[in-house]
Amino acid sequence: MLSLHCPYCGVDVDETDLTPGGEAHLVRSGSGSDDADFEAYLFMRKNPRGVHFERWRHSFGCGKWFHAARATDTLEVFGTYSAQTKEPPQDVQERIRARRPDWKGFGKGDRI
Amino acid sequence: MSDAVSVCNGASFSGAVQVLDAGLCGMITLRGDLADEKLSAAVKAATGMGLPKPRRIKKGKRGAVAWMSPDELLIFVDYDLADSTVTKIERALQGQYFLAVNVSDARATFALQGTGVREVIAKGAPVDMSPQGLPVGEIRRTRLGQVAAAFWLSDEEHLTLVCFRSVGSFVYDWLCNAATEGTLPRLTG
Amino acid sequence: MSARLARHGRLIDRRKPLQFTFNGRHLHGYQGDTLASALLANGQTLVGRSFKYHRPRGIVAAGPEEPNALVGLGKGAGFEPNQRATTTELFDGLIAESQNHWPSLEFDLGAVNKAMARFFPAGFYYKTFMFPRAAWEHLFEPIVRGAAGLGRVPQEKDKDTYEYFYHTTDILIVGGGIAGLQAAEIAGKSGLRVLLIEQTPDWGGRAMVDGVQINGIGAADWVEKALARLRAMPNVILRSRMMGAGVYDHGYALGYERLSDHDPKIPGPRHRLWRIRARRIITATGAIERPLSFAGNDIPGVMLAGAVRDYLENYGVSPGELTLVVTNNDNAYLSAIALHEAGLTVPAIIDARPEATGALPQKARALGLRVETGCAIGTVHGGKRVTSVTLCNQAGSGAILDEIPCDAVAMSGGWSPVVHLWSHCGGKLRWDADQAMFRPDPARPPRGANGAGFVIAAGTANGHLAAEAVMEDAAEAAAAAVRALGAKADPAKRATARSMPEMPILPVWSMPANAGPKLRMKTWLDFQNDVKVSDVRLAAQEGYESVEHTKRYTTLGMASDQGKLSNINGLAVLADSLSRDIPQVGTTTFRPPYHPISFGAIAGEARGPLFKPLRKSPIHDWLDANGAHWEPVADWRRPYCLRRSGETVKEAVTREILNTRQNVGLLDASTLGKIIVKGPDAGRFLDMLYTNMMSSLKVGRCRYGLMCNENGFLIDDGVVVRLSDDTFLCHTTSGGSDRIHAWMEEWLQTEWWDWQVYTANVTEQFAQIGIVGPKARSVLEALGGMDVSREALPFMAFQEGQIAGIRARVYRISFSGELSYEIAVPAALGQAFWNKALAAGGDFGMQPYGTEALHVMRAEKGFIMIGDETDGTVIPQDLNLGWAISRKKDDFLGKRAQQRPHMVDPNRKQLVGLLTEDPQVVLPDAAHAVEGPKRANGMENIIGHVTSSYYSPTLGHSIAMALIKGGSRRMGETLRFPVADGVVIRAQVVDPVFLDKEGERQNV
Amino acid sequence: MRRYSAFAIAREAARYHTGWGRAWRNPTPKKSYDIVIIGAGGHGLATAYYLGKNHGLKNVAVVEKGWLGGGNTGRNTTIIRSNYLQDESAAIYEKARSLYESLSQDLNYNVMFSPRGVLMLAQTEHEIRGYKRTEHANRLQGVETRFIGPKEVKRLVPIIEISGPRYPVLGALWQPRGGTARHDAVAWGYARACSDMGIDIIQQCEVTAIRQKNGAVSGIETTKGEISCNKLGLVVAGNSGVLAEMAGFRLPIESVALQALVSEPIKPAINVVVMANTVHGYISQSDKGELVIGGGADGFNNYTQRGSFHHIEETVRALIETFPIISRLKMLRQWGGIVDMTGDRSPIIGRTPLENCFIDCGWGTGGFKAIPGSGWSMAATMARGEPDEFAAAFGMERFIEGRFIDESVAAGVAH
Repeated sequence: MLSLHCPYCGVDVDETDLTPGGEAHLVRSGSGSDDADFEAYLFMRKNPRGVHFERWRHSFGCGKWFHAARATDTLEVFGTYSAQTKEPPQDVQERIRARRPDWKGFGKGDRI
Repeated sequence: MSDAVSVCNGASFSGAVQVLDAGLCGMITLRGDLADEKLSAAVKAATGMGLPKPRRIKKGKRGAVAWMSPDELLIFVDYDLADSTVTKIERALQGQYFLAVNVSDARATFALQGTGVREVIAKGAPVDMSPQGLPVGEIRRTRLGQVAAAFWLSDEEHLTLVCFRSVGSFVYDWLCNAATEGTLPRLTG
Repeated sequence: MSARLARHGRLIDRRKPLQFTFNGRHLHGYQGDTLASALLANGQTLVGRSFKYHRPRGIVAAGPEEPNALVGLGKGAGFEPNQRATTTELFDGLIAESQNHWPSLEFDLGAVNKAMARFFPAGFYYKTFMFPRAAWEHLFEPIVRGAAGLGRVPQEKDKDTYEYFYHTTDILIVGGGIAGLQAAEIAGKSGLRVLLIEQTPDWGGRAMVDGVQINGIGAADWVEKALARLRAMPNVILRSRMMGAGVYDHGYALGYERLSDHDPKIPGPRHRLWRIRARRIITATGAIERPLSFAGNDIPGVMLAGAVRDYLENYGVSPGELTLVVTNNDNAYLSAIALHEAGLTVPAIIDARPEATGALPQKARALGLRVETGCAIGTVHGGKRVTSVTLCNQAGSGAILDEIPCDAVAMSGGWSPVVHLWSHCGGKLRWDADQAMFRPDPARPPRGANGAGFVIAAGTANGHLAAEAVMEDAAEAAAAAVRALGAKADPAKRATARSMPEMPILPVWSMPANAGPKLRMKTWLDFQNDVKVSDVRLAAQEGYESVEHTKRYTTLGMASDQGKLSNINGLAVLADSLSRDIPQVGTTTFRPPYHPISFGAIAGEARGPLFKPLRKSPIHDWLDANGAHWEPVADWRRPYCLRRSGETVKEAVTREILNTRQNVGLLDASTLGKIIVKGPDAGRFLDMLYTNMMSSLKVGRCRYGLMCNENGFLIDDGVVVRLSDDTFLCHTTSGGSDRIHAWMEEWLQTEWWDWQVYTANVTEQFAQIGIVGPKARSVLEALGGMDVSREALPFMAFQEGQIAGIRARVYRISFSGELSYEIAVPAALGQAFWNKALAAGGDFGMQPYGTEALHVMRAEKGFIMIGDETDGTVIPQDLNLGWAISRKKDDFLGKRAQQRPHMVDPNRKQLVGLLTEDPQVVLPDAAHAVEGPKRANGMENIIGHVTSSYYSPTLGHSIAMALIKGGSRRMGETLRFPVADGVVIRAQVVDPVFLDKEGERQNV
Repeated sequence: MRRYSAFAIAREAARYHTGWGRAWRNPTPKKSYDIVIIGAGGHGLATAYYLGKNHGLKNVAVVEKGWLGGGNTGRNTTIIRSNYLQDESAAIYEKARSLYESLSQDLNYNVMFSPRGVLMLAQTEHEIRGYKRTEHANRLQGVETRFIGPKEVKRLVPIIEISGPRYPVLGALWQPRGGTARHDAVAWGYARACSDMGIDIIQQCEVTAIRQKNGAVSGIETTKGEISCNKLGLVVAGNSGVLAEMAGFRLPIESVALQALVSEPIKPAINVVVMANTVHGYISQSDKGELVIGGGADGFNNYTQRGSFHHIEETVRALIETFPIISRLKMLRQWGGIVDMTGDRSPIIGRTPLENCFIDCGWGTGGFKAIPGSGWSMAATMARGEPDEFAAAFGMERFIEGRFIDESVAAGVAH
């Protein structure tokens, strides 16, 4: 039973008040995109055993989407932040580096 | 408007605490830039009150204003004044980017009274219901049992709860069950 | 024979006798007894039968670790199987029955399995029952399954209630023994919020039974004082009869509070499941004593030495007159001394250690007790009761030195800390070879949301067995928890304890050390599941080497005590069999709950009327009172039809359709979703959301729109209304209102966050009522207040104003093909409007209708229904809805997906109409069409299926729609629908619009 | 290998069972194999077994980082059924189900296949339509199912509440030859039979890298040394994404926790498998007497084998409403497993972007029932180097084409 901090309401919220929304920072492939990009956009999800960035909605609260940086192997949460960002904020990235020195960095180390 | 009926038609229950259908209540959802002075001025003009801080509900003579999200307020007025208040706000904000809409009929409102209102809610809401977790004057949007709800305490013995109208009778039954005499665990020593 | 003593029994109140029955026998006990202590007090040593061999079983333990004394409790709606007698508090009128035997506990026919035990080793069933093939299914499995299970199945519906309780605390302390109390005091003084829970009704744990002194006074007195101090702290909450059931991620813990099990007359919920969120959890859960592994250790009368002491001190009950003690540690001497001091006979203390020189053995010797060191039990003799034991050398293989008569055996193989809660969420253990125990490894605790360890083990649960160390460790644990939360604590202000010093334990995993196969086959590890030392050795021998393999192959630790007594002994035997060390073998995973918890508590209050919220429209009660035959639609209920008395459902539907087509019908459409979309970019936004162009819609007009997901599949449809320049009202399906509103917000917040659009879900603000049929306009005119003429309110337009004195929006839209208006009024006035409409419509033959009439009428018109014609894999093009897909737009959700190869395949399934050869035959819903010969794999070649099928009373023949491969090229073809073995219905492919193709009826 | 039989047990009983040999060998890995399968769960072992049995390929190793059968094979609710809607699914699941019928005899290991029947309850009009659609499809696909009415449901499951106030039972889809099997025994039986054919099962051997040469797989590096091979099969439910990354490609898969629980054992109460999709719960009774209950899956990526408790609550709540007598029974144990979810919730079997590397994954919440069919098909696919008749539809390329095999279509979920 996760508890995540809603960056908008400023309270820690039980998982049952939230809706998970999958991988964060996806770039939409719309009209005109090629087949491979479009397939990747729809289906090719990062599925790391470790640091992961994902979307959540505070659906029973303020209704806002936010992002969480979380470890999938321990469920540790490195931070939550606005969904209206292209990449995780610096302080969150620094916290991850401090906790996981082997983390390759946002968008790095994704071999494919 | 004598034909207008609230969802439980004024029902009440006396148990460990009192549960009342609080009747029809005017409610307006206002979405917009809460930092915008014109918006706060419009709210002030319509209700006589300034904007609440995040998670707070501010009460005045003519109603109340609650913070619902970074771009949303819920304004409480008399049921019969909801439409005219929307009009007032719309006029004041003409040309601005905002949304004001009457949601009075989409809601059911319940009043809980007595020692133990916190414990009744704690049976169903994943919220720290202690005074430090939910101070008087703070509104919390969350779930109660299996449905969405918002509630706040105006003092230690008075709690108001708002939910969607379609589940109003379910919530009333839920509250009465939770408030059954002799079933509240004491939250002190 | 076990019996009640004249003295002792600190927990029972001899002034309050209680009556109860066991297997119909009337017995009595005292207030404060457990069922187990009361049974022993009545000389009831035999309490049950084991799972596999139906061997006689007696009480072994005094707590939740008890594997044998499981009973059926209560009767009727209050009956509950598999209750531990050891955790059941006695109450007046309690009814208990033993389990797993026939015809009786004393004489059990199933016990023939015992004689066959040699043929039933671990996993024997994997090796046999295979031939002939049918025999397993028809002969063996029914026998195996018939014999399975322990308790009886309840026959009646549970009448009790249950509930949840959410609680947030800084520190949760599990266990109200002296460690828990000590920790609570230290933590409580910091001012942080503390919740201390204890699974039994009594505080103090084992300290009183063990004669511990705290701060110079007896443990009982100190506990009373500590409780008084804690109760005076406003920040500390104490709850007894509440077990720490499980520890979960991010500091979540379950507390299982039993409110009326000890007295069913108490009103209110029976159990309360606490959902605790704690920043730190201290597990002060104590330890469980291990049995010793010797032949016959399962015979009734063989008990844990600590339990013997518990029954004696707490309940004034002796397990026997002649109680032999067998041990590998000093602690069990406490039991021998207590028995002796209570005036009972201890014929011998058999100590496996070569010598016993500690204070306790010395005291025992001084009391004149016979102490045999370096010795073991060879075999326990007895059937349903211990009669004697043979003495042998521990180092040998069982040669008999002496036979000692006795009627009870108190055994102790050492103590294992209760590490379950520590382990549930990933806390790791380390093997302490000196104390022969797994204990929490503080370097590898379960980690919480912030990465820090959030569980701290304290006292005995942390591997400290001496009371002195327990109290010190508990104080340190509390101080560590407090400091981790940024508050101040002073562990120096702790209470100190004093107990009898104990010499080191000698790990003994087999007694005697070199016991041969014969003895090993009689040496039990898991008493309930009948797993013996020989079984674990067999598993190892056959290659089931992993501890998980061994557990699953032998069922060791899979009984309802979850291996609380058997696991360590079992894996020691496994390690020995594999010539490995115990830590190399490791433990199985600890899973919640610590001890079984009721399904009732897990479900909470949500049962019966509170099971699941039912959404009700403003007209719900009227419909309910007027013949509604309900059907669930998402979380709503909508009337399938409104039956008049004497009418069948089918007749009602036919009447409703014909009346609506001929006169006028009234429909509650309030459940339709309604979402306001407003802002400078609202048009642009809706152009992305819908397949058609919405930005070009004129103010005051309505347009039917389709929504797809990014996979191109149709997800919702409905009418969009342009209320003003920058404001749209989007109607969704009944099931779609919340989903589509969330969908809109998702795109606005996470993709186009710079677009200026606000949304609001106003579904429930309005009652929406359809007035449908040729006379609809007349009804509205009769209601009065608005010009609803063809000119003032043409098809696909809307007006705002007053109708019958109620403010309303009137949309002229049609889902039936008839002249039709939908009127939205404030929900609080919905019933009032409905009543007025009914009154005004009376003259025009108006009748309300339900969803089935709605469905048939839309099918007659060939309109699709989300959920019928769509199933999550259908794109608009499949449904001939290409006209609703804008070609002018560069992009919309789903556009790109619809360009993929499979989506443009001309052989996709496409919507067609069907007319059966015999017009009176209605195709079954979802019937499949086949074509040509069977495929190579033997399957028929399926080319599509029926999506909607009805008998149309309007047309007087059946109609159907279907999705058929390449359907649009098949007009006029006759398709085969094999609907049952040998029954084929033939139908011709036609245009799906069956009625009024030109739309004249709705345009009047 | 000694054959198992009642006679063998009787003979061994005379010498206190000291004569039984190992069920499977514990070999040291060879330097090289024709084929290496990663993952000694049910699917991996079945693949190896049918490589040997059907294709005569016995120079095969199955490497496993933990102990065989220790993943989802050992932690599922053991339901076997094949009443799927889509032709492709019905074909492979029915193949699996029919292999289960004689698996005990085939392996000489009693896997306790119990065709007690599977009921899928219809509790809304929509669900009736969905199940009737499946019934029609199944009849034409040669899968024996039948839509039955509430009275027959009650006859099959006397403890069911037919007329619950919220969701009455309106009927059910009944597959009489569906059922359960003993999950551990399936893994052990395959392992024993593989070992007997000379196939090496190497436990406690974690793969640390996948070696490639000229765009094709050449071997693996493991904690027990390097092993070269001509063909590699990845059959590692719950870890597919991690292995795929080692092999240099991505999968349309996310890993989430799925939970299950058992009650304390009681005397026989429910003789069939019941699935109630509207209220999200399914239940059967094990041969030991425990009620085995499947819960929901989390909606977020997770490798911890622990799920969130509210799924358990929702499931138990629904089951009490459907089977009121279980209210006073108790939950004995709950656990979680990690399942691979694909974009259409159907599995992937076939080739990968890496030459000679094959994959079998994405079985989601339904992998156990597919084990024999999956192994059969994967073995044929690996032996031939191209998808066999069952695997043909389940290739990864379907996602780029938009050609899904979506079974949720008939699940009664309102779309």
